[in-house]
Formats: sequence, structure tokens, C-alpha cells
Amino acid sequence: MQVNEYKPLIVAFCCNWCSYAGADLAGNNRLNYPADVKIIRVPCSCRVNPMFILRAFQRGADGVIICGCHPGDCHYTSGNYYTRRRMALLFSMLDYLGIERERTRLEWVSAAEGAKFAATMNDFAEKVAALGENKRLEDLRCKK
Amino acid sequence: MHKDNTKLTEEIIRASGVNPKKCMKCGKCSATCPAYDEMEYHPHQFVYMVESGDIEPLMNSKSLYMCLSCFACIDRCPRGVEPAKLVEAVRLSVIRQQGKNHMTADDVPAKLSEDLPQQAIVSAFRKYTK
Amino acid sequence: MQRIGVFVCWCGSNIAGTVDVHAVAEALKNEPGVVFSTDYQYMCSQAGQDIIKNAVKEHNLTGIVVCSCSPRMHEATFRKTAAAAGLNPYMVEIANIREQCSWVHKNMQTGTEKAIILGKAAVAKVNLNTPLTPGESPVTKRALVIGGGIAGIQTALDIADAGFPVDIVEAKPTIGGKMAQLDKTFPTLDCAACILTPKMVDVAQNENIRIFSYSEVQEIKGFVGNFDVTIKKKARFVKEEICTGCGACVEKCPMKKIPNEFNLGMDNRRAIYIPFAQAVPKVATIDPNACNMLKNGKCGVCSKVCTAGAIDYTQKDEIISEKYGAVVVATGFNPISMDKFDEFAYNQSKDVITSLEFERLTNAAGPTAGKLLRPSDLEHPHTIVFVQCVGSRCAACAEKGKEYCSKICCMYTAKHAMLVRDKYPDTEVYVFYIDVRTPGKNFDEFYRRAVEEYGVKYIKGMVGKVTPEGNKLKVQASDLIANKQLHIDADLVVLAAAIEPDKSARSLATMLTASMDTNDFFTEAHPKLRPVESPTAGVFLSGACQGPKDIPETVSQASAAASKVIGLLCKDKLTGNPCIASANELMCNGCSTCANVCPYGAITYEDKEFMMPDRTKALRRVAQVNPAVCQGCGACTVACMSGAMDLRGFMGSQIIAEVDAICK
Amino acid sequence: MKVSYFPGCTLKTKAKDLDMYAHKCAEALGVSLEEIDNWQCCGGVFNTARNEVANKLSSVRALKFAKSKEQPLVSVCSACHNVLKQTNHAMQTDSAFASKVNLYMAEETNYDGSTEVYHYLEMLRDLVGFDAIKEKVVNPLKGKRIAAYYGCLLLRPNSVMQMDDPENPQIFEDLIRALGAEPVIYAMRNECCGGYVTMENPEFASKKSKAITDNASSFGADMIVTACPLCKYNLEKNGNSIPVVYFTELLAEALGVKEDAQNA
Repeated sequence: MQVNEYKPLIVAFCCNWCSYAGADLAGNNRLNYPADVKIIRVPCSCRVNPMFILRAFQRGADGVIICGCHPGDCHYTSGNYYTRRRMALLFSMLDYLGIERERTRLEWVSAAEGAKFAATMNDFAEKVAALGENKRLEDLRCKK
Repeated sequence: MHKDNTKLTEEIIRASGVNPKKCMKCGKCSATCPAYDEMEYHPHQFVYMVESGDIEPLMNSKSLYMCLSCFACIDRCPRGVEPAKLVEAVRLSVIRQQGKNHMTADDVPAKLSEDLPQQAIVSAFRKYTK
Repeated sequence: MQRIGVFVCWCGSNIAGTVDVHAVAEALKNEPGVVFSTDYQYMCSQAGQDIIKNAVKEHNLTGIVVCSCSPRMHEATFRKTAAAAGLNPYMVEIANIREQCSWVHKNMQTGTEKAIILGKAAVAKVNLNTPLTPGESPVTKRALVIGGGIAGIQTALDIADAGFPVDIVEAKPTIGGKMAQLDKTFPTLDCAACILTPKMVDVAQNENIRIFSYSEVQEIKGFVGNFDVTIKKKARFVKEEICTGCGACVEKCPMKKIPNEFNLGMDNRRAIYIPFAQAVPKVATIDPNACNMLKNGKCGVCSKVCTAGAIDYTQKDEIISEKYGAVVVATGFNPISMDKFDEFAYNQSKDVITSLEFERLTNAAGPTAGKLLRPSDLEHPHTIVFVQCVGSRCAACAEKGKEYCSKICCMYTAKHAMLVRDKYPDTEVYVFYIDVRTPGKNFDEFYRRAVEEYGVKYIKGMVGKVTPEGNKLKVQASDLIANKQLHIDADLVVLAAAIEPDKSARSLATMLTASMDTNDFFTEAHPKLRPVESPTAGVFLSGACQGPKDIPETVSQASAAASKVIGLLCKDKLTGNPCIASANELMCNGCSTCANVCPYGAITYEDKEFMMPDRTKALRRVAQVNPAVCQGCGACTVACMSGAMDLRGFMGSQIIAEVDAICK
Repeated sequence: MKVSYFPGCTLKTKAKDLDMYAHKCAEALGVSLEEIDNWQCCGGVFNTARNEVANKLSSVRALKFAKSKEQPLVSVCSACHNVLKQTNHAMQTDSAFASKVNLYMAEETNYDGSTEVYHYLEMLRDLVGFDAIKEKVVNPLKGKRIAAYYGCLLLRPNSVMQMDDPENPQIFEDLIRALGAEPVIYAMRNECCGGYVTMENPEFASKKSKAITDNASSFGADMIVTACPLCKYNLEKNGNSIPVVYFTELLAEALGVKEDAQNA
């Protein structure tokens, strides 16, 4: 058991066609994962502008995860390939800035992988929680 | 199952730079090998046996010394497996052991013929000895 | 400022069991823009929808947030409700508090907290929503089929049968494609010509079909429903309308030594020729590279013997412009070159042939009139070696072979081997295989028959070297089961060459902005669920241009593509998805980055006049998104370096508002 | 034009004429072969094991010498060329191997694999040009039907050697044509003669060589040309008595410097 009541704040970007449906399936099957995970629906993982991720960290998110269709299964043919390249760059830059690698993740979750979605979120939340609060990019002016 | 050869297998895979898992078992290496009939284990078996860690029989086989290094199996393999490099790596793992040279200087005179080029002796030494 | 109504659904106890719905409705009341908030047992029920409709009227709502099940479930329902109440349907956002909240969390407190946050995010988004209207575009009710093989023929016939006009563009002088060159077809062994030529005649006689043979597509512009296509009809120096196809010109033509493409160069044709007896259209064509009259102005025999007066040495290429609503690609395949596989001695011996050449050798209309004679000395071969997978499944050497399985070779080789043993029982037939792949109705039975009833010798192994010596081909091969190296003296070696997309496919894909894979096969919109559509709207795929296929598969895909085309042409207008990208012209600097990442080719550039800060006018290159083509993935929005590109319905500002709401 | 020249052990002993003709022809074609100082034997066959370093050092030394002179490195013997080219390739592509080698060498500058390695045939094709050779032919070998024997070492592994299409090479045939003779194309021209295994198992090597010469004869060849002393030995000793000559000898004959060379 965790001693303190610290709950990480996790933003999950899910593509409409695979991962968001995968999250729905996790729900249908009543597979638990932490409530710390909040999902934002995007048409395709390639809609996720690195700016959104920076914004989340700036506003106090402790972890950001992007979920898309498996390579080759993108509803828009090639969107997740763009995501893969963009995120590889962004994550390594964030790493350089001191945002630990464990705070960012790119995961492929299909519409059939409800269990994978839940497991991924459990694992991610646990890893992020272990790192503690993320202060590195947080803009204190944004805190209420 | 044969005994655990994991380390040896890894060493052979590393030294040869060959990934035997790429093999699709078409047998073109053995179809193309000019030394096939002289070999107890044929090129495709080499790949399979290294893949499955069954290395000892290969180390004790005269097949090692029959490979001509003509690289035909390397060029004609549709999957880029490069069996000849595996043969070479296994052979090295044998002749690098003490006293395991396949040929000694004393053997040479008997094998010489008048016009045999140096190249043959040099190559044989390179292949058969450490 | 929006006037937003929030509607929290209980979903019976599905939501209300884990989420305090009253607390959620109460908490969201205080969010900016929210003027009304309530909860109800079943929002999706008629009564629930009425609550929404009434609230819209009563509170003059401009936006709606429904906290309920997944938008994948009822987004469409609530959009309709909004529309019924006179609101733009795209002013509705759903907060998914069932699948992504009540069902996955057990604790009432955490569930409620999360539901409130999800609701806040949806409210934040609706605050920035704008009414969206789907675009409409007209549909030209005519289809273009590129390629006149069995795929193109079947697609054209099906579309024409539904009553729409179809044009077929075929590069060769006749339609028929590869199937016209085949002898028998597996697994039933009926003759290819017997089942193909009636279809070719149907095409010729169908009033809805026009055939542009000896023609190629030069330019394609436009988009789904509205393609503008330029077709080049190459000069054949014969008036197509007048020529009766009698063949008198062919007989008298003195240029007799032109390699005959139809028989793969195994015999000769004349400079004026009809590819084969059942050609459609059955008209002669003059080969300008071979005709003495066209080259040197000396001869003119064909013109003299043509009683119809169809020969016209002055004929020029003709350019045809036409509008189409849909384009079907049916460009087919070719066997790869055997130049890089000379361990099989294809270039050294006439008796090493490809399987397609073998088809011609056994075809009654082929160079040997159907007698199996080997090309070098026209002797009957007594030992034949078939080699499978020549260049297929070849991962090591991209410049040499193909990484994929060509799919059709196992079956046609079984067919060849069986037919040889059937007609010439004195012939020994070996087939060297890596794996025999026969998934298909009655396919494996067919292959087994070749082995068990016809005595074809299947050997698991590969041929390593073919050495022509004397009048024999020395075949060195491996037999992996016997663990032996075999040496066979063969009379004929037949190579199952890998197949590749026709070379014309690449430039066509560029014209259509249709995507291709690394092997130049066209990509389908979805590999499982949309297999006959290209991701580019209005472009459909038929036959082997999409991947290796046998005839039954090609025909089913051709008909499937036709039904998709018919579905499109039936519509008078196309309604688009309003959630598409658009560029802010003032910010766009015309760099082309967005167009390069767009998988649909939806982005073009236009030079537009702008008023500059110094009040002068200047032309600037700016991106234009075609609303009929854009599918709304958003790849361009992230690629855009100046931030000009945005995606309606998922605008950057909206997503950031959601992020902010969640991270508050 | 000056090039660095690696003769190799056999060219200084049993295959002196291969070397001598190579020099004479180069001279006639305006190429000066600068023999590498203190060259050491290449070892005959390339050891493909990546962890084998010591026996590749002599090749690296030769490559480095050429590099210091900023010249391409040329050899005539197929085996030497194969070993030099493969070693050079390993230096370019296998960084672990290259750094080990450079440690062994303990010289000031590291070697990075940037020397261009040519076989004499490639030098004729790419640096001199077959057309230029054709012009210098004074004694065209008219009417001769010559079968080129490539063996394995010139062509394979193709990913490294990059001399020509390994299954359908043309370079030798083009040279034969340039010299006015008629090339005979036969399937066994790129099969192995038995190589060094002739020492261990002469019967086997003789079988291989016999098949090659038989195949060449069956296509009506009058003679076989080769670039490799060991191939020549095997084909002559075990073949079907068809004459086997070095390509440099043929070249010398066509260029009219053969007697000159013999008298030298």
C-alpha cells in the first residue's frame, strides 16, 4: 500500500478507431484501471500535437500516454507511423529536459485489446506513481 | 534434447554475424554447394543445427574442412542467411582449441606437388590451423 | 459565449451505481458557459431526448454536453436530437462516464471525481465548438477502368450492368490481359480462352462500355465524383471503325521477323498485326518501330490489300478528355525479369523458360500449336524440372527478387505438371518446392491429384544450379527429405517467376495520389474491411494491382470493386465528413509539408492575392484542403510548422482546453 | 596513372608470368603499378569470422599503404583481391572490428576503409576502359573462342565484391571481345574449381575442375582464361586438357608486348 495519498495525474490520448474503442472494451469487460487516467479522444494518434503533451506537463500532468492503432492497422493508413516518429523525437527531447522516460509512453492498442488497455494503464500509472510528482515543466502560474 | 550449448551457440552466432532464424528451409544452399557430397552435415543442416544449438556433432565433423569458401550459398540464399559464415565460425571454434589443428606443417610435404601454387598451402593453413 | 446545457445520464445503475450523478450535474453547473444542468435515468430514451430538446428551447442553448456512455454508442443519437431541436449537430460533445469511468472504477468517490473532470473537459471543448456543415459535391455518373485484363473486364461488365457508362483504358491493342495468354485454368482445367473470350465479346457489345485500346491515361485531376482524365489513344495507323479484322494486311506484310509479344517472343509476328484471333477490338495495329512504310516511306502493301481502306499512315495520337465519378485501377501484374537469377541459366539456354512461356508452349494457339516441344530444337522433352519460388520469398535481395509469396505459382505449377503427365505419360516431371501453398477451394485436392494420380515427383528442396551442356540441362538440386544432392539431366526447366505489379502502376498511383506499398502494390483503405478501395476516395482496386491473386480471387475482387463503384455512382451528391482540416490562409506559407504527409492527396496549393500590411497586393501560395477528399486524420495539423492547419471538430484550441480542464 | 600494386605470394613464385604480363600490359596501357613496400601475404582466403583480427592485418597494411599514397589498390590474383576487398569492407562496416584492428596497428592514423580496391580486370574496365584497350590492340585474337573462368573469388560475396552480376557476369567477356576474340559463355564459369581443398582431397577437386572444363569445351571453347593461379592449377591438372592461360598473357599477346615480356 502506498503510504501517502499521492495520486498521479495521467492524460491519455486515444485514437478514435482503435485505442478509444479498446478503452471502451476494457469498460465493457469491467477491467479496472486507476481513475487517475483521463482519456482525450482524437481522430488519429497523428492528431496529437507535441504541444498538447507539453501543455499537459506544464499544467501539472505527471504522465502522458498516447495510444494508437497497431502499425499497419491505422484507419488513415499511415497516421500512426507519423506518431511513432514524432514521439520518438519528442520523448527523447523530454528526457533531455529531465522528464523521465517513464512519464511518456506510446502504445499500440487495438479495438480488441481491452485487456491490454487496462494492463497498460495499470502499469503506466504504477510507473508514474513511483516517480512521484512531476515538477520539471509545471508552470506554477497555472496552479489554482 | 542435446545438452545445453547456449553459450557456444551464442558465440558462434556472434562471431559469424549470421542469424540462423532467417532460414526458411528451402535448401538452396545445399542445392548449390559444390562440396555437398564430401560433407557429412550439409549447409542447410549447419544452419538448422546451429539454430537448435546442436553444435557438437558439427564440431566433430569433417564437413568443416570441406567447405571451399566459394560463397555460393551466401550469394544464392534467398533469405540472406550466409551458411558459409556459420561453417567458418564453427571451424574456428574447433581449431582455436589447443592441439586441434586440422593440419600441421609436417603434413605438408606429402601433399605437395611440383606446380602447386603457394596460394593453396597458405589458404589451407589459414583454414585448417590456428 | 456559449449557452451550454449539461445532461448527465444514469444509465439505470450502470453509471449511477458508481457515480453520484446529481453531484456531477451540480458540479458542472458552475463551469463557464453552462446555463443548465440536469440528470436523468436514460438520456438516450425518448423521454431523455425530450428533456434535451425542451432545454434547448427553454434555455436557448447553443451547446450540449451529454455525460453518458461512449460516443461510439450514442453520439449520433444525441446529434440527431440536437438537430431536431434546431441546433447544429456538431455542437454536441459526449463525456464518456460509463465505459471509461463507472464501469472501470469501483469507488463512488473516485468515480464521481473523475466523471466531473471528464464533464468539465467536454464543457471546455463545447465552449470552443463551432457549427459545422458537411460539404456536398456532385457525382459524374461514369466510371473509368484502367486495365483490360480479366479484373478490368469483370469490373466494367458489372458496372455497365447496373446501368452506368464505363470506359476501359487498355495499353495493349486488345483487352484480355494475362488470362488471354493462359492455356488451362486451375483447379477445374477449363480452357482460359473458352471462359474469357465470351466475356470479351460481352464487353465489346455492351452499349454502356467504351474500350480505349492501345491507349494510356495521361493525366488525372479532380477528386471523388469529379475526376478529369486525359487519355492518350496512340496512333495504330488503322481506322478502328472501318477495319473488319479480316487479316489480309497481316498476311501480306513483308516484315515477318518481329518478336511476338503475345507469345512472349517465342515466335514472330508481322509489322501489322492482330495479337490473337479473338482480340477485342479485332482490328489491326501497325508497329511503328517495325513498319517500313512508317520508318522509310517504302512499302504500303497493307494499304493496297485493305479492301475496306482502313489503313491510315498519317494517323496521329488522339487526346481524349473525359469526366468520371470513380476510377478503378486494374493494371495487373507481370513476371519479374530472370536476368538476376542466371544460376538457372535462363539467359543461356532457350530451354529454360518461365511458367508464362510454358503456358504459351502448351496453348493450342501458341507457337507450337499446343504440342509440348522444347524451344531449342523442337524436340519433345522427356524430363522436365519445375522450380518454384524463383524470386518469390526472396528477402535477401531487394534488387533481385520479391519478399512476398507470389501466391499463384504453387497451383499453376501443379496444373502444368499434371497436364504434362496427362498428355505425355512418358515424360518425367519433377517439381522442386519450398512449401506447397494451396489454400483455396479444391486447391489442395488438385495438388494431391497431381502427385497421387499423375505421378508428378514433388521434391522438397531447391535447385541451385542449371548447367546447359550438349542438349541437356544439368540440374543440381537438393532433396531435403532424402538429405541428398540430386543431379538431374533435364530437357526443359520451367521457372515459376515471381510476379510484380505492372510498371505503369507507379506513375498511375502518383497521378491518383493513391498510396502504394514498398513493392508497388496499391494499398487498400483497410486491409481487412475495405479491401477493394484505395485510401484515396473514389479510387477502387481490382485484381493483382493490389496483390498477387489467382483468377477466382481476381474476379471476386473485381465484382466487389464494381459494387463499390455502383454504390458511389448511385448517389446524386456526396456528403462529406465536416470534421476535416482547413488552413488559415493568412498563416500558411505554402511550404508543402502538409501535402507531403497527407495520405489522401487532399491538399493542393493555390496562388491567392492577399493585401499585405503595406497595402500592396501580393500573390501568395497557400494550402487548400479538398473537403471531398480529406478524411480528417489530422496528420497535416501537426506537420504544419506555421500552425496554419487545423482540424475542425478537433481543433488545437479545443484539445488544449480539454487538457487544461483535466489538469486543473 | 599510378596505382598501388599488391602482387601476392604466388605471383612472386609459381605464377611469375601472371605478374610479369600484368606489368608489361599496364605499361603499354599507360598505368604504372607501384608495388607496395614490404607487402605481406594476404592469407589466401578471407576469414569471415568477425572476431578474427590478426590474420587480416597484412591486408589492412596494404590498404593503408595505398591510402597514404592516395592511390587505388590493384591486385591481379583473384584470391588476393577477394581478401583485400572483404577486409576493406569489414573496415568500413564493422566498427567493432575496425577499432580492434586500429588498436593492433598502433600507428598514428587510423584506417577507415576508404581505399578503393580494384581487381586488375576492374582497373582495365573502370580506369583504363575497354574501348581504350581495343584501340591499343595490335594483334587481335581473331577466331579464338575463349571461355572466361571467373571462379568464386572475383564475384562472391556479391554484396562486398560488387564487380559484376554474380550469376551473369560480363567483365571478362567484354575484355575478350575488346581483344578481338569471341567469348564463350558457359554455365560453370562461376562455379568453384575446388580451391585449396585440392591439398586435402585431390580427387574431389579434380571432379570439380573436370566438370568446369567439360562444360567450357561443350560450348566449343578453345581455351580458358583465368585470373587465379590456384584455379589455373586445378583446371590444368584435373581438367580435360583444354589450355588454361592467364588473362594477362592474352592481353599481352593482343597488345603485342608478349615476347617483349618473355625476353625481359
